[in-house]
Amino acid sequence: MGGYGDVQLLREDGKRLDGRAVDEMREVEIKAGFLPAAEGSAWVKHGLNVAVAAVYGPMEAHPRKIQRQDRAVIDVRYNMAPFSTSDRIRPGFNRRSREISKVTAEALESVVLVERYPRSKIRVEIEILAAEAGTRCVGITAASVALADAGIPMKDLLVGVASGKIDGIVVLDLDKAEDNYGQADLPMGIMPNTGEIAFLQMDGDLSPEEYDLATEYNFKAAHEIHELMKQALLDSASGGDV
Amino acid sequence: MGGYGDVQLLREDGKRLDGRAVDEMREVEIKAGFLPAAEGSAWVKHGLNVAVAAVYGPMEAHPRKIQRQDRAVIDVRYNMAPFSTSDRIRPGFNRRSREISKVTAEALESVVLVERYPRSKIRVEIEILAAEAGTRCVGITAASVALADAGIPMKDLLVGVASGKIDGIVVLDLDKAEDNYGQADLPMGIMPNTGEIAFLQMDGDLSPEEYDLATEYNFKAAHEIHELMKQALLDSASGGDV
Amino acid sequence: MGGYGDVQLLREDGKRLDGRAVDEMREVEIKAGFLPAAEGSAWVKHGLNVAVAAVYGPMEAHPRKIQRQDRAVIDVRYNMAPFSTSDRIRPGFNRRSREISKVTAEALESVVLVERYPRSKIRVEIEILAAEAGTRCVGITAASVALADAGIPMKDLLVGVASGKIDGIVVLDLDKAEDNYGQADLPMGIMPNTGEIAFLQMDGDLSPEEYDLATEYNFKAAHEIHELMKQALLDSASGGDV
Amino acid sequence: MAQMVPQLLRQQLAELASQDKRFDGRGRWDSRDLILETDILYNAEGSAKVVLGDTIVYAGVKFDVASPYSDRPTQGSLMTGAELRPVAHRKYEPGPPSPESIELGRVVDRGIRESGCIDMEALCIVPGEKVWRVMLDLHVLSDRGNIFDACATAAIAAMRTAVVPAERFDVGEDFKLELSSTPIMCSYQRVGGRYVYDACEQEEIGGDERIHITLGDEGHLHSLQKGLRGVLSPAEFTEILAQAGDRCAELRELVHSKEA
Amino acid sequence: MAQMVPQLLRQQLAELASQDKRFDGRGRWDSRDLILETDILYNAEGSAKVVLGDTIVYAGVKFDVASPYSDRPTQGSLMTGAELRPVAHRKYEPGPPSPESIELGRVVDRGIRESGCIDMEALCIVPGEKVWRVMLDLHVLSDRGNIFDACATAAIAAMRTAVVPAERFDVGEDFKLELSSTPIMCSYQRVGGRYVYDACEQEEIGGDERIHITLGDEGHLHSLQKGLRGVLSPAEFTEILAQAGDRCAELRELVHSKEA
Amino acid sequence: MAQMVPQLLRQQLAELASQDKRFDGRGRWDSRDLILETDILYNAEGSAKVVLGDTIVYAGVKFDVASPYSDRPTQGSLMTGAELRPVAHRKYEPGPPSPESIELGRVVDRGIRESGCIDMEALCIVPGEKVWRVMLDLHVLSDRGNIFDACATAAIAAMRTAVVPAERFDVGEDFKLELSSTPIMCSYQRVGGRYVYDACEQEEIGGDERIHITLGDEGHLHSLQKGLRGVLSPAEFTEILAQAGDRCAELRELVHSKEA
Repeated sequence: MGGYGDVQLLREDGKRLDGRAVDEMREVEIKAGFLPAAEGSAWVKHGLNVAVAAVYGPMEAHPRKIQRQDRAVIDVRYNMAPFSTSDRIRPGFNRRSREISKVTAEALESVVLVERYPRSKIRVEIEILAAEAGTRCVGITAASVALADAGIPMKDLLVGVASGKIDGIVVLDLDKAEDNYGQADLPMGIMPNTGEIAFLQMDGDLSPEEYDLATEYNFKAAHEIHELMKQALLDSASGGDV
Repeated sequence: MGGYGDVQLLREDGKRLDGRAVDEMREVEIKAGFLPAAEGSAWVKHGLNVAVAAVYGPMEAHPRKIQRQDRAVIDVRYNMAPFSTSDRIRPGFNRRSREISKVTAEALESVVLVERYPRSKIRVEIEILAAEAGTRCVGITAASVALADAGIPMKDLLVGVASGKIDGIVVLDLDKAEDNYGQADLPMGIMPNTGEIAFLQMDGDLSPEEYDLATEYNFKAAHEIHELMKQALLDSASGGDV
Repeated sequence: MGGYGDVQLLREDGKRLDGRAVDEMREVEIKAGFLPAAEGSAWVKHGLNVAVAAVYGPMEAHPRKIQRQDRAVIDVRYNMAPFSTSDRIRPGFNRRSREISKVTAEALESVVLVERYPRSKIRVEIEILAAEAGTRCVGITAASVALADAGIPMKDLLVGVASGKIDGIVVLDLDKAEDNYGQADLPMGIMPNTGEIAFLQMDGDLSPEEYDLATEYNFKAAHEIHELMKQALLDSASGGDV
Repeated sequence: MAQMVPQLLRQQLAELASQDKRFDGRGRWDSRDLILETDILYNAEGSAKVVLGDTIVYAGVKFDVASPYSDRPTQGSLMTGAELRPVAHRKYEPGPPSPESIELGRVVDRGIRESGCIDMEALCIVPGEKVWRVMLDLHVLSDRGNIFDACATAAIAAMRTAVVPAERFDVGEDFKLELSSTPIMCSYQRVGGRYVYDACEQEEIGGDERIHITLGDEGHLHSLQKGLRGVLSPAEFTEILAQAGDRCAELRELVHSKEA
Repeated sequence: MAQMVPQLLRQQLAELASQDKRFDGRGRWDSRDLILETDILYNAEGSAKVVLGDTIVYAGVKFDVASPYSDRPTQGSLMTGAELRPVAHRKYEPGPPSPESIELGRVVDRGIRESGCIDMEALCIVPGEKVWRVMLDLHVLSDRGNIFDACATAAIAAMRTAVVPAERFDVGEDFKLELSSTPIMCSYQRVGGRYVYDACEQEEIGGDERIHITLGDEGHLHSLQKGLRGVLSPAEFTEILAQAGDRCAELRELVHSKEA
Repeated sequence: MAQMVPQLLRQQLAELASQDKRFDGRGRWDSRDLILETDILYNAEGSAKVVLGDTIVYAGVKFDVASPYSDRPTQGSLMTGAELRPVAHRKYEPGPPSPESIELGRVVDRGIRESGCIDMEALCIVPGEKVWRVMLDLHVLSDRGNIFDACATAAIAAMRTAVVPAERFDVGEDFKLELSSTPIMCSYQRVGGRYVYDACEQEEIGGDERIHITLGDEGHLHSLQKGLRGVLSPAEFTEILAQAGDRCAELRELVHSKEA
């Protein structure tokens, strides 16, 4: 979070620079079943972000030491393509992508019925092809759809959403400029049916009251995206072409 | 390939800067059985290039996942010694040496009777001690002799040779300057007895007709080197000292 | 060893810059059983050096290929904390720490009764928290106490000590300045009861006679430190708090 | 088989929770004893040791002179590293940084960085050319639970007592690294179905998800992180956030008391 | 056991070949459908997507400002990376670049570089000091055979539609990356004993060696590569080279049609 | 099982030792034949090959121009690398440098460096800006025992015949690298309970600890290293030190004889 204050992000009419209201999210487009070689897959465009997810498995977990007797482990790789950002990213994992992969895997393990697949592994590959703030959330959404597309049973579809703070005001779904010059970011992975949170990070500065409002915005957006996810899965099941 | 054109590589008498004719190769010297610790080995001097190859195996292929039920795998490491080039090379594999190792291994797997050793591995170590253009070909020649010296059965001895183009003319066996300032390089691994090609790369600019002439030169040179290889193996078998 | 000669390290009264006599070592303080999570541990302050050692095992040696049929292997990691030196050290092994780890492990394998634990592994972790010359010796002392604290049987307690040469004079236990500007360093791992040497390195310039005197100093110091080691183990056994 | 034992432990922890008890007898929001020492390591420009029950960690601060980032020519920088080295527990193996150690370092880093307590402009030496880089390293020596809070406490204490070694780098006189506030982390783990503060090793083994909250002087949130498998409700978060407010204030006072 | 299945597949492919048929019904020199899109990725300065049957790849071009090599002070440079990441197929594992991915990147790179289509002098900003570095990255998302041709086609299309972002780097106005020609790769694999064009996944599993040919606008060879186990005769090469001439011309036209 | 064979070998070696014999018939302090050649590699600025029995090693010296260390602005530097690559023996595996290869490189390096034979000041080009960096690489091609002495001998011979390629770097005329002395390493291993010089492969497999001694022209010690499991007494060290004095003098003469 920059919090510079020398860039004004809210217009005089209370709208944001791209014309959105404070509680309005960017446009979201979702396709299920995008990658023929994968067992389940999804393509999500969220604003200018593009994320693709592929699912392989359940398969035998190896090396043996990662096996769990009583459940499947989920192996997530969150990866930004070298050309996905303004400055090219060197291929290979970095500390940021390893941390996101870890907490995303733990979030997905909280919603997938992992007890059904003891000693096995489910591979979830998240590839960010274009990044414009909020990629970890877009990746979570894509991963959920890909898991459902692969027929893996889940308690609920997990939806990735974020709110933040710009010019001291809580807003939903920060874009690139808002992320660079805003004062807080609160990404969440929300289970819309149960109302629970499976993914939670935050940085910047939020009072407890601001946190509550940002959470409220996140839940609202999660329900909207949830509808799109379900529709994409329906379209895919009915043979909608990609 | 540089293709600069500002360096003249052919003399007025049609000879090359070192006095060779266009279809004349550099001097080649070969010894088999050079390294006491190896099961088969060879030393090849080709122009100013010096390559050494050692063979170990057949041995059990591990890790298990590289095993093939129906044949041996050949594990090649092509490596340039740090002091083999004008600028010191950092030890350890780089992208170039990994690619050369891969295609060299595949070429050798095409001539060795790998079906005789299911589930096993043959290690071929190629070390370039001095480099003066054409090292991958010299390495292939050395590896073949080392395999034969180790008693590994082969369909044919594989010979590494290259032709190229300088000042717009096809020539055999580029040296360092010709490689730097020439317009094309066509390295091949040739089986002189069967007339087949097991190794093939090329870069630069060749018309189909030029390709044919370069190939013709390569086959001619392969037969010449083949004689030296056979002689080295004979000398070694008859107890010729190293 | 710098050996510059432009820094005077001995005062006119024959004492060293910190007031020590030539055969006087820095102050040493030892605690056994310092780390609750380890099976054996020690904390050693030697001058301004601080080293901590932890012992885990004996445990099954894996991967299998490191196993020895007839004895345990000792796996030592000597590591300098990033903040232990004047310039921060990048985390992860470097060539120096790998070499020290290797020869320290071999020294400890010479004193531990490794034959009692065939096919097993004993992990010894040496962490240097503050470095002021002589850390490999302090690490050896700490590792010995930690092994004893873990109840691992040994022929003798191994003591790490060093002598060196400054301004052409042999002295015991170089400090930082003496190490930087002196002419030789002779670190040893000594078994005080048997009078044998299990660890030996040296660099700089020593005549055979100087070597003998430095060795004599080392043995003297080893006996002094040995007493402190035994006392620390007694204190720990009698429930002395840390 | 190794996974069966945690299962029994989970049952035991659930039973204890149903009686509002904990494994080691503490109350739900109680901490183990926390001992903080500062300025204890030769060669570190700031250092602290935290003993939290049987957990022991060190934090050390070093500085060097670096080029600023081109988009922030007048700002110094902070780099935080954490190592979960094999010294700290039988379970840690040597090798490249694990996801666990990366998470630890990044969560501690964000709590400090995002609170804005470091005046990065004050770390500029020559604009566009030379700035101070603060290098904070966390070193866990004994892991018996809740290394996050132990590390975060050691980190802020080491930072608040650090001295910038300008003389050694020939760029003026040494000066104290000034921090404008004292962000404090408190971590809560679900054990036996409910959240507890400062989980011990057994509670970690038999517990579920973990929430790390970093609060600033005014009680604002500066960093949140959920780790491990499990989900929480907004109401549960509200409960632990209230607890964190009190505990952070206590720890902040302890940190201040160790500043010379 | 995993190696037995390919054996059966090999028999089946040999039988099909004896009837001049292919696994998926195509003729020997036929391609699967190839769909090319360009300029499709935010943040990439040039981008293309190729769908070749069930194979999907992306190529992206980025630029940065670098120092020239000391022996070529007035020339920019090209760097090509290829990733065969686990997203693309169950068979790909995470880890450092495999020999397969290195070969892919290097063969695509050589085809473009050796054709001489990039005017490296035009990428000089300040001689001896600053030049443009072109960074071409190939990203395979779904591998169902012949990723080499899919990547090479995406690569040249992305390059030919790339814009050098000079404004963002404060070195003048943005300008189109000019390519003087359009090198195209065609790959042939021995399947059932004879060469076919554009092998699908099953043909790759049950096939032998593979020949990659890159031809320039005039039909000259710019790059050759033989991969995998197997040998070929000069006459066989002559046959596929003739086929490649025709197919490269078709693909060249497709690439040109996607330039705005 | 693989560990049983050494056990039998150890018994055999102990028996031989009790009769004052060695595995290959040599006397206790005898060396195998040592053949030294210098200036044998195109592209290396100094090179040497040592054949010691069936052990074969090469050493090569390269130079480049680097910035000096800030605390030694007028001094060049030496960097020594050693590779125990899989070419040299069935037992060596590919991968990052092993502890064995690191030890080899560092022990050879220390012997040369600590003798003070290199005038680092003579390697200064522009104080504080440019100095020569000497890069010595040891390459073991066939390991049949005692690679330390083979490498150390090749190293000093390559160094003493090296020419600094100043012309290629445009910093004046080529000049010989001047070494003021000739440090020589001799290695002793405990075999069958007593020390022998120049252990062969079988003696290494069935032997114990190993002592590496580097002596300068005046017989002073410049480097010591004990490797492998085992202990020694001060008296034993005195015995091998005396032997080393004689052998080092012989080898020094051999090295000098190969200087053009």
